[in-house]
Amino acid sequence: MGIIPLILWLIQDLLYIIIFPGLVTILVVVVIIIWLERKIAAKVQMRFGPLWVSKKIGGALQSLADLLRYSFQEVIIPEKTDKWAFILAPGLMFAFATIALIFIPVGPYYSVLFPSYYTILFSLALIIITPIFAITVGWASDNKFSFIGALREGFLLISYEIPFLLSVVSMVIIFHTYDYINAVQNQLSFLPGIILNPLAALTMLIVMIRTTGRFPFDITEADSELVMGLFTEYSALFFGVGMATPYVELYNFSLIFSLLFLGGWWPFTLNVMNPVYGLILPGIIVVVKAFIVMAVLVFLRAVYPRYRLDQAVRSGWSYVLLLSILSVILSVVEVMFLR
Amino acid sequence: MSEVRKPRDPLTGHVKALAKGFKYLVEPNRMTLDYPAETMKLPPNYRGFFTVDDKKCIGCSMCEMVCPPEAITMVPRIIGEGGKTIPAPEGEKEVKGPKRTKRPVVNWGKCIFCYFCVDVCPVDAFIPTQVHDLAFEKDSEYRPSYEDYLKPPEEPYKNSKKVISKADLKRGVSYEPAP
Amino acid sequence: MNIKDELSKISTNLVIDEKRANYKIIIDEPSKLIDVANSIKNLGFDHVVSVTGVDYPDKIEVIWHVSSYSSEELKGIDLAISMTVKKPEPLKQTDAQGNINVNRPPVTVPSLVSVWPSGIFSEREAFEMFGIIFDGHPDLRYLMLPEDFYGTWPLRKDFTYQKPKVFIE
Amino acid sequence: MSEKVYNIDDLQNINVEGEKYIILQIGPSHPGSGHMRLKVWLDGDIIVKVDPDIGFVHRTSEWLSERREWIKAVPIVERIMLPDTVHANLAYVLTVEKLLGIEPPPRAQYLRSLVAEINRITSHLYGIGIFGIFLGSSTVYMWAFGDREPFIDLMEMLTGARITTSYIIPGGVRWDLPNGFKERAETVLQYMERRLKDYEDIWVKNPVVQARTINVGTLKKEDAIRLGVVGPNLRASGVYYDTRKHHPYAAYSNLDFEVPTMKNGDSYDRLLIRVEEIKQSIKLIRQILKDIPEGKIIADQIYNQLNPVMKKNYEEKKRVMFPAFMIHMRPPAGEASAKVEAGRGEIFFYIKSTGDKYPYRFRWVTPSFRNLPYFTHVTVGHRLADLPTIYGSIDYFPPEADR
Repeated sequence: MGIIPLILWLIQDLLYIIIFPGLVTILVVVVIIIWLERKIAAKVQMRFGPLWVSKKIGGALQSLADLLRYSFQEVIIPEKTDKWAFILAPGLMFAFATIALIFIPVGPYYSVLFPSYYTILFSLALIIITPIFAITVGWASDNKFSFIGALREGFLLISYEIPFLLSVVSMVIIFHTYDYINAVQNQLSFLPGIILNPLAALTMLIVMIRTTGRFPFDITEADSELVMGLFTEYSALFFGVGMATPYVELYNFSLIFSLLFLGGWWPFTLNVMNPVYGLILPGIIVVVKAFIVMAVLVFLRAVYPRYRLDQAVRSGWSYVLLLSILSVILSVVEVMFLR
Repeated sequence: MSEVRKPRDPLTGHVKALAKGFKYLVEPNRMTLDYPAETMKLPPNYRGFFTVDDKKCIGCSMCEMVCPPEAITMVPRIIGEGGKTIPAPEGEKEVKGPKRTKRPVVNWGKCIFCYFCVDVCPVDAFIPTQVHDLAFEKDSEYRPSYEDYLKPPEEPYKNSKKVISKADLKRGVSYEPAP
Repeated sequence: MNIKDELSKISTNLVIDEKRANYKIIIDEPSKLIDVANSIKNLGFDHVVSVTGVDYPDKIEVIWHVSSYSSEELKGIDLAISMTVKKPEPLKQTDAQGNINVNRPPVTVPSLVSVWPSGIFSEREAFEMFGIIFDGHPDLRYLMLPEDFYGTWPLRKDFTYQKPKVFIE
Repeated sequence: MSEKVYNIDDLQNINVEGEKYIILQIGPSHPGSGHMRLKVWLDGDIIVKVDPDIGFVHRTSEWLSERREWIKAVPIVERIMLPDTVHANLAYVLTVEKLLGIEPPPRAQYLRSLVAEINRITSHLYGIGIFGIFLGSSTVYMWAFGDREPFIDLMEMLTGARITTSYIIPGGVRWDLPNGFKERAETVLQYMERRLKDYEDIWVKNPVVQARTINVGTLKKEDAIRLGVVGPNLRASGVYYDTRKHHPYAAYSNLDFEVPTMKNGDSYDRLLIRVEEIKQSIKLIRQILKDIPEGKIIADQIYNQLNPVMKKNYEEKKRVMFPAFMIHMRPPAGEASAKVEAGRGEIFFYIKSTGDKYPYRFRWVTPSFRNLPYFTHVTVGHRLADLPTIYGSIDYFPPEADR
């Protein structure tokens, strides 16, 4: 390999990390989704929502201004915390949520750092690691409210993880692949996943609401009893990162949902290996679908109060688990009869 | 009267709640005022900052006596640097003595706008205004001198759109441009 | 049920204000208080509205205002149970700096929490404001004031408010 | 859920020492506490004991009022009960009127009831909104506070102030109905009736709300009576008691209204009863505006003391100014008590006069103070997440309890 291709290769990888699935995209997505959430809630609640930062575009830069504020705030690390865990945990939480994005393709010719036929598995593994750091955050803070928040996170994590995995497994059974791109191509040739297995789609939606802490499952951060839940002791950029992580997770989940259930880049089916037709056009379609899913989920904030912990855990072990098992059975039946 | 409690079945409940939320999402019912780009023109009996009519006031101290937070103090009727008592209003004879030399001054840091002083005044000498949103930069501005107190309060946000509130069947309160 | 007769049976010291449907029972002997209260409760007065004191130069009057939720006839009636206790003489002490500290001892009356549990918070309030120790109260602590107010009894008439000496503007 | 402890003696004897329990200090600077502190002993997720520590906003209203002229207590009692100003004002003035022996004219009585009912609606909406934010529903919070606005506008139109109206004075009221008030009130009432249906869909019958509130924080009828709780909370437990019916004041003896009661006494009933009372208040306001008699709005004893300038103002602007009597009021020696049904419950006033220019003893008890037993008794045995539910459902307002 000559020196020039090596440099190009490195530049391409850097672009991946920084721009496309990477940090810049994440920042834009988080800024937009927070703005969208606040605007949707404001519309239902008879008010304006964020307005005064960049009034001409409806206050869209408000979240950016908040980020700047977090960046310049004083970092306070309480004395009794476990310092390394306290500092590292929010960053790792954010990092794993972001790295998972690398394995989620948005186009038929999307190549990642590690090309693989097991992208579904990789992304799921990384997504599932994230809540462990949430528990670390609660443990490291040495605060009773954070501690209770972490316990709640643990309870919910255990009770909603199995339904989540089962709902994905049922789609894997139908598509007979561990690769998102193959799964999408399967759907393009037949039917979108939400029609093939609506039970799995419903399970996935509920799990998405729960894992990303949207209402009515905003239990770990229930501010009327737990102040700020896990992030009670945090300040400045650490808090900002912690606050942004659920939105990154939300983006991950929405991408997975649109790939597995909404037909990915359907109706775009042109199969050409070209940056525009292979990546940008399908990418736009997938991201738009993901944003619609996110908008639906953040809209729930305007309708629901939150459930209690025991109610959420109970429904997780009963209804949602049942639903996911049924979805697996449905998949098996479909595969037996359709193929 | 007692109502038997019927919990709504969950499916209908969720659907109705979501539908109602969605209805307000596509058909917003905005009630807030874009303050300070729009400001209210308040009704004439609104209790805002007030000042005193120097010609009418007889210096009887009733307002000082009734003031619940003790915000009103009677001061000598003095205006200007030299500390001279200002001349009597036009067409009246200068009267020496306490009767015409005391005047009320309100400490805005204490005033609660109950208007007991305005109502107790036997000659109706207070001039109420509808200005209510003033901010003071300095602590001393809360306690104006008599000369400063006589100036009517300046309305902030002069360039803002003046609106009046109106009861509305659809939105509860609607804001219309003031006449 | 004629409420006037029933009440006069319980106590002879009955002050009646017919116009406002207000009744007041004056108790002269502290030992009788709980018995009277019990018989009033049996009439149907089931909760305490307020417990308070009134401070006089030489005595303190403790008043329980009771009312009824359960009896239809008594719902519109206010009944006050009043008991007066003599205040002990205040003790004056001079400390090392030469300041005179007035030690005003509290007075003691029987508590009616065992009869009407609804008075539990009101009695705590009367304790901290007037220095009335309710004998038999299960949880007689300060309710609103900080503990370092002990002994000042703010609602007694001889309480003087001392401004903090250091004042920072 | 473990067995609930209702006996005060048992409650005091629970041994809460040792490492078994987590002690949470909820408040005073906590989003779910208000200006108070709740010391909570937790066994796992179950509440074992709650000790309410109130007094963080104790404003010594009794002390202040005993050292001021009689009229000056009006703004003081108003500022204690900010969502409920008219009722505090009314209760105090009723007591002073009993001491003075003044009876206000019928039109003033009706105006008092009118403002009181408008205020009751705003108070209940305030309570529903706070309950909403305690359960995490920001929509209901915004809606309820937004829907207070038309009613506060009505108060502003009538009294010249939005919250702290100081509208009721001994002998009558300070302003008469302005022009166009009746039409505006009717529009607002129709709007509110329509909005109550929206509330029903998104809040009252929302399955999540029902799951959170039904059978949570139940206070049985006999316990409610024993603990002496007041207001809508009492009626939610099934006790038929309303000061407006049993100690009629203002124009309530002439008005026709129902007192809704519920059966179960749980948080959901306490939510429903507030909605029901808003409906009753709407009915009452319509009735008052229809029946309101013509006439003076101030008692003759006060009117005769007005000087010519004031009388001119009264005729032209329908505005009652204060004669010097208001400052130098010295009610004859004696004592009086009065009760008023405020939005959160019953206000009780006991005032002793010695014929001096200050009240000798000024005692008042606010509804929130009498609802304190909810914290010590009803929360025990519930989960931590139920504490905000119970707190929100009893519509507790810390500054009001502290006075």
